[in-house]
Amino acid sequence: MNATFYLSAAIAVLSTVLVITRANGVHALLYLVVSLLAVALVFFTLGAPFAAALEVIVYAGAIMVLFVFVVMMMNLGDAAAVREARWMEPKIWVGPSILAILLTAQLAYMLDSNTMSQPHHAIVPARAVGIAMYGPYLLCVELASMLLLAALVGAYRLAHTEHGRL
Amino acid sequence: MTTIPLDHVLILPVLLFALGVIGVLVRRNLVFILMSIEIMLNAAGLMFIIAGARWGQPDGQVMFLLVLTLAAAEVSVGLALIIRIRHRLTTLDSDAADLLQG
Amino acid sequence: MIHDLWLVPAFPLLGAAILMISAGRLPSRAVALVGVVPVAVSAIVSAIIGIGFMAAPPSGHAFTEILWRWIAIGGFRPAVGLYLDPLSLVMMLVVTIVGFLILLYSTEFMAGDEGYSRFFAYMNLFVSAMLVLLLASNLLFLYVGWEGVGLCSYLLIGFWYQDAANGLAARKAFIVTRIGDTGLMIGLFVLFTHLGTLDIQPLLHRAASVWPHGSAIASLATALLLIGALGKSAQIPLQTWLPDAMAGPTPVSALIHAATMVTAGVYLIARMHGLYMLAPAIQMTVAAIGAATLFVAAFAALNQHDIKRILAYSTVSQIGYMFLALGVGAWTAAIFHFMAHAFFKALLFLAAGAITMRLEHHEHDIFRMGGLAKKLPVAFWSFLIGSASLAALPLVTAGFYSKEMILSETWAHGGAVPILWAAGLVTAFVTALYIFRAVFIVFFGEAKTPIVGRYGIRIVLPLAVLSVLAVIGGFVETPNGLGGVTIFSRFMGSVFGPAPLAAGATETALLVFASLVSLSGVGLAWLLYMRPAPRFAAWTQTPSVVAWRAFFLSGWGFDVVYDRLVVRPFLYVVRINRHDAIDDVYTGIAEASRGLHRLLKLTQTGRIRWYAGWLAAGSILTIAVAVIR
Amino acid sequence: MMLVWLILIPLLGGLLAWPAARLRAAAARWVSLIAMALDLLVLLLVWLRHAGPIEITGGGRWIAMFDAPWIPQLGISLRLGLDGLSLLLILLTIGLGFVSVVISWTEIGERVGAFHFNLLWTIAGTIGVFLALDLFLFFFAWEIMLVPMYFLIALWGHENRIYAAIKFFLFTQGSGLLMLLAILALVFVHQRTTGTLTFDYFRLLGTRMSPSTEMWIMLGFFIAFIVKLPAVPFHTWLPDAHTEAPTAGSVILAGIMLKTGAYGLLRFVVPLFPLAAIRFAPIAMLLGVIGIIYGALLAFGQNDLKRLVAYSSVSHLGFVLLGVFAWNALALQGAVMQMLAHGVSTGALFIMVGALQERLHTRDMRLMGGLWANMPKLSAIGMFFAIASLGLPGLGNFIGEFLILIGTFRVYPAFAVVGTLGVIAAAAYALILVQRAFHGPPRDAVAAPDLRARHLAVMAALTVAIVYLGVYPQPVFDMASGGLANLQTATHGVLKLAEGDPR
Repeated sequence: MNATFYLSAAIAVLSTVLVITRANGVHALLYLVVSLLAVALVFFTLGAPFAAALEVIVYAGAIMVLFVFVVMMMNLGDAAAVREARWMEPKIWVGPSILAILLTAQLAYMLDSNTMSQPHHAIVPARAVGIAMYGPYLLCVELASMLLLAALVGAYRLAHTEHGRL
Repeated sequence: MTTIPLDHVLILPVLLFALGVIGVLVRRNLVFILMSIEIMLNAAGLMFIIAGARWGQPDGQVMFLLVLTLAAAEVSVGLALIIRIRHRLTTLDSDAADLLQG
Repeated sequence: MIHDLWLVPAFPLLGAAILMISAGRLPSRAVALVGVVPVAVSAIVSAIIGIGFMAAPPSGHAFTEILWRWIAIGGFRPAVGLYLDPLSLVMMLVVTIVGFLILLYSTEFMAGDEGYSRFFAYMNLFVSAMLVLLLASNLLFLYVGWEGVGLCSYLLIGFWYQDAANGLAARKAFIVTRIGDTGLMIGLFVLFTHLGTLDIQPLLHRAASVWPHGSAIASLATALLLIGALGKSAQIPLQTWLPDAMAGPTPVSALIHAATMVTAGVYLIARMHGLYMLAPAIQMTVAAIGAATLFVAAFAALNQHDIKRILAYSTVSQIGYMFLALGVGAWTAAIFHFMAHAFFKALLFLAAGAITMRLEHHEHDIFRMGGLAKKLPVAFWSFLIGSASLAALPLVTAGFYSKEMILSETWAHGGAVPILWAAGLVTAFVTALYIFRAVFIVFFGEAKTPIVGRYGIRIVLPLAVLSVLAVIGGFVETPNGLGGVTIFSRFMGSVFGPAPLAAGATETALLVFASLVSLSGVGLAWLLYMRPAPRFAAWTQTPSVVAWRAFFLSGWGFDVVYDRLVVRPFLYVVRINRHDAIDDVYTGIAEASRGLHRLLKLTQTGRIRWYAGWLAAGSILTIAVAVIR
Repeated sequence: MMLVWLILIPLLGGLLAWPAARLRAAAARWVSLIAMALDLLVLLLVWLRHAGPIEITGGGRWIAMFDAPWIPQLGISLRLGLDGLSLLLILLTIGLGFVSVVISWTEIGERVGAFHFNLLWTIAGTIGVFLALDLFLFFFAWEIMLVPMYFLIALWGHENRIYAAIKFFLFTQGSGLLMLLAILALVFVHQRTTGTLTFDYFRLLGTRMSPSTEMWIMLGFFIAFIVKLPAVPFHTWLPDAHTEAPTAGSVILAGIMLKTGAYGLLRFVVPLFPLAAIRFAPIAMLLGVIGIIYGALLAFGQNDLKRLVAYSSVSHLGFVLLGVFAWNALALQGAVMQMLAHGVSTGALFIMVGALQERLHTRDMRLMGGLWANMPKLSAIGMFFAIASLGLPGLGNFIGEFLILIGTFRVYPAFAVVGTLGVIAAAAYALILVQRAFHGPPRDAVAAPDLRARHLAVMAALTVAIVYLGVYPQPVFDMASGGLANLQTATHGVLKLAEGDPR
């Protein structure tokens, strides 16, 4: 189980690095899918099979498909890829990298200073999640549904084309 | 179940999140920025799952679900905006969309 | 009748009000009527009151009438009240009678002027204000008249407003006198603060009982009053406005700037003489200023070209005599000279006006006149009589007796170093010289400017009456050697105390000496200007003499000095601060915030990544703070 | 209740005038005129029919008093009081209100209804300020007065009106904020010592506090009021506001609104903080003296006629500041008189400038000169008020200035002397006004009709007023003395403690 975790974690990190460095949109998306699947595997190793399933279905499945559609609709061809590559000149990486390293260092420092007790890992079944969702978190679920509805309407309105007038 | 030290587990979302940040700041293409945001959201979700697993409670997964819905909503609206911007500015360069300049 | 005293200033005020409200819509005959009759009535009422006063003097030789309570706040209770004693009676009579004559003269002199109605409105207002000044029982009410006459003086100097130079002269007159007025006002503060009243008579009594002789506070108060008097009476150092004030119509110069208003300072000091006796140092200053002024102004008069400016400097000089008299305690002599001066100087001005009005283009330059004795006999004889009186020709002129009284009392007072007396004497010589210089140049020699028009009765009558007064006005008070008439000083005795007795033999000697000085002045004038020797003409053209003449012509350069020291710095300050430096502070604050806004605006690039980067940096910083704590 | 009507009538009149203008423009004007007349009637009724003074413990005697709860939880009530001081100032307000309505008859041609609404609301606010005896209510009225004034300048002003209006608003609003803070501080200090939360003027009188606290709170009030007065160095909004405001706005602004600052100093600053005020008096009087001289110098340098008059206001109100802090009967009476006389004379000068602007379409004196030839009536009246403004004896301004100076002389002779020198500078600027506008060679370009009957009537009334104030001022003093006694009783006990004070 440990090996699975480390392996999938390494894949997740590696594929994510590839996502943010690719010039071609479709390639990046595919790496992102890989990253998400690896994270789903991590979920599984952490005893959250339900979340792992959702990760695969919703994230890697639905959301990424949406991305793929849009990227294809944009028709980002080779020219776009060349331009992307040009935009990614080396010096542009410096600032963000420093920020990211700082962030990581801070979090690592926190982890180091807080001696965590050995985890008590247990599988949390889907049933327990469902009971929690429709019990104490009912209001959050309702809010989430409202959010999705708003996003639906908003996306429709924004992307709606009225005969060439956008 | 597993005996992975919590420190090791927690490093993963941190790294993912940091990579997302780099992505947002480095890429000029709006689609990539959106993808990087997805990475960051996913990292946050992972953090919830880890916390939930640590205490053996379902709350972490509930939160992950909420993050998931948030990501879905965000992506749909974000992509719609990207389409719109692409039509309006004929580019996906985020630096070109600087109409808010003071 | 004495209870109707308020009518005296009220009539001219009424006349002024009618003329102002009618706003120039009355026909000129009506204007003349409304302009002259109130002052005539005032003169008649004054005369009746005067006769009544002399026939049956009220108790204490003074009469007070409170018209209404003006202000009453705590202990500060100045009333609008009138006070009549021999001093104010004499002044009132002179003002109303001379005023009436000058107004009568003006009805013809000013005929056809577009501001005819305005002129009489201002003149009536002036007469009223002057009477208020003279009759006020209270220093604050006196101050109303004091400023009132100043205002009228301003209005009348600038009467022909379309010429900007007249406006400048008017403003100069008002502001210079106001500098003096400010001193007077502060003097009132001092008096009220220390004596608790501004009613003149109680104030004088209280001062005499509270302040010791020569006390500092008395000196301060009298010095401040003196500043007021200097401004109004055009004495050094505030004399510069009077020559410029000649920009006004000639009757104005006659009434305001010769006979009445400019002697207000003399009146003030005479009225407050009780205070001055408590401050001998200041009283000595009065004498010194008077002596300096009469000397300076006489030399300035000697070098003028403009006939009115000669008379103006002459007025300054003659008021200097009055100040000299006041300074040496010869109160009666000062008032006597005031009266004589009012007659002969008004006469001189009116005669000068009578000359200029007949000359083409209203010529004022004496060197462009000449030979007028035959052509304008009326003007000639009246000017000659006035000049004689001014030059103090012995025996037959009012000026002789009044000036004689001043000189002899100055001598009596002078002590070891009779420098004041010497100044008076030298000036008497110069006075005779400068006025007869004018007489000889204007009336003799060859004619240079054609004459036009003719005189009506309203010109001739005032000249005649004033000529008579300029001669007989002096017979009310003569030296011991010449009959020893003392009507005037006995009448004034209730105000100023008994007249000092002059030593008989010395007095007679001085009398003869002074007469000779006057006559020799006339004689020198005759020599220099009637039979000008070529050597004299050549001498006047030598460079140093030309420079001195220019210096005297400019009135000893006072104007230049004031211009450099006061006017220009003032204008400079005003000019550099026209836009209000303090506002720059607020504009600066506004500019600074605008600059800050521009700076902050730079951060609003509109680029998402830029914002995201700062967001990330800020978050990291926040986390850092949380982590490190 | 009558006191409430004093404020309500202009408010209601304003509400009525706005829709009335939809019928006819003249209707709004008549409504305003009637409202002013009614207000005057109410004031006279209150004054003449009051049955003996109302005695307030520690607060003196009042002609009329009104008290009703408003927000009792916070100790705020609708407390209005009328004494001699407020009566005189309200009389001035209503009088100049009349004048402003009349002179706007032809000058204001657009949005007439809104104009009269704002005019009447400003007047109502001002009356409220003069009546309010609850500090919260006072602040409320203070704000009501400012906002319509802002609109008067911003909507009906001249070329640079927006700048001027914003400047006016920022200054007055900033000072208002300071006053609010000071009011709250005072109220809380009072609450801490006595345990009751109240905004009532009489209960706040004599609040015990440490000298430094007293000084700070006093300074808050002081600065708020001298911005309004205005005193140097807070005066710079005034010339801009005056220059750009319509004539009626200038009249209200100079004639009445500036007096609210002086009224605040009289009613609140000194009685509420007597010790601090006494300690601070030399600095306040120094500001007053600087204002007198500085305003006069600036007035002399202006080319814009309205700016000249505006700076002369700064100079005149410096006298008021001087008089208030001299705090003796003479100086206080002088300050009241100066307020009234300045209201009348400066109001008249602004009307004169407004009339000139209507005819010549300029206020620049470099383009004038020789107006006397064409407009003798206007010029004569203008000269009369210029001379009144330089303090000619026999007119109201002189009485005010003289009393202030003689009162000041007792306390601080040096300030009185320097202030007196300001009178010379006043002569300089008043006469330069006359010279540059009315005298000098006439220009052909400035041929324009003279004043008409409506303006002449207004000017005649103001002339009578200023002559009356100068010649027979005693009724005014008698009236004011009641109010001033109220103020002085409040400070009497404290001032006795202040050692060696010669008041």
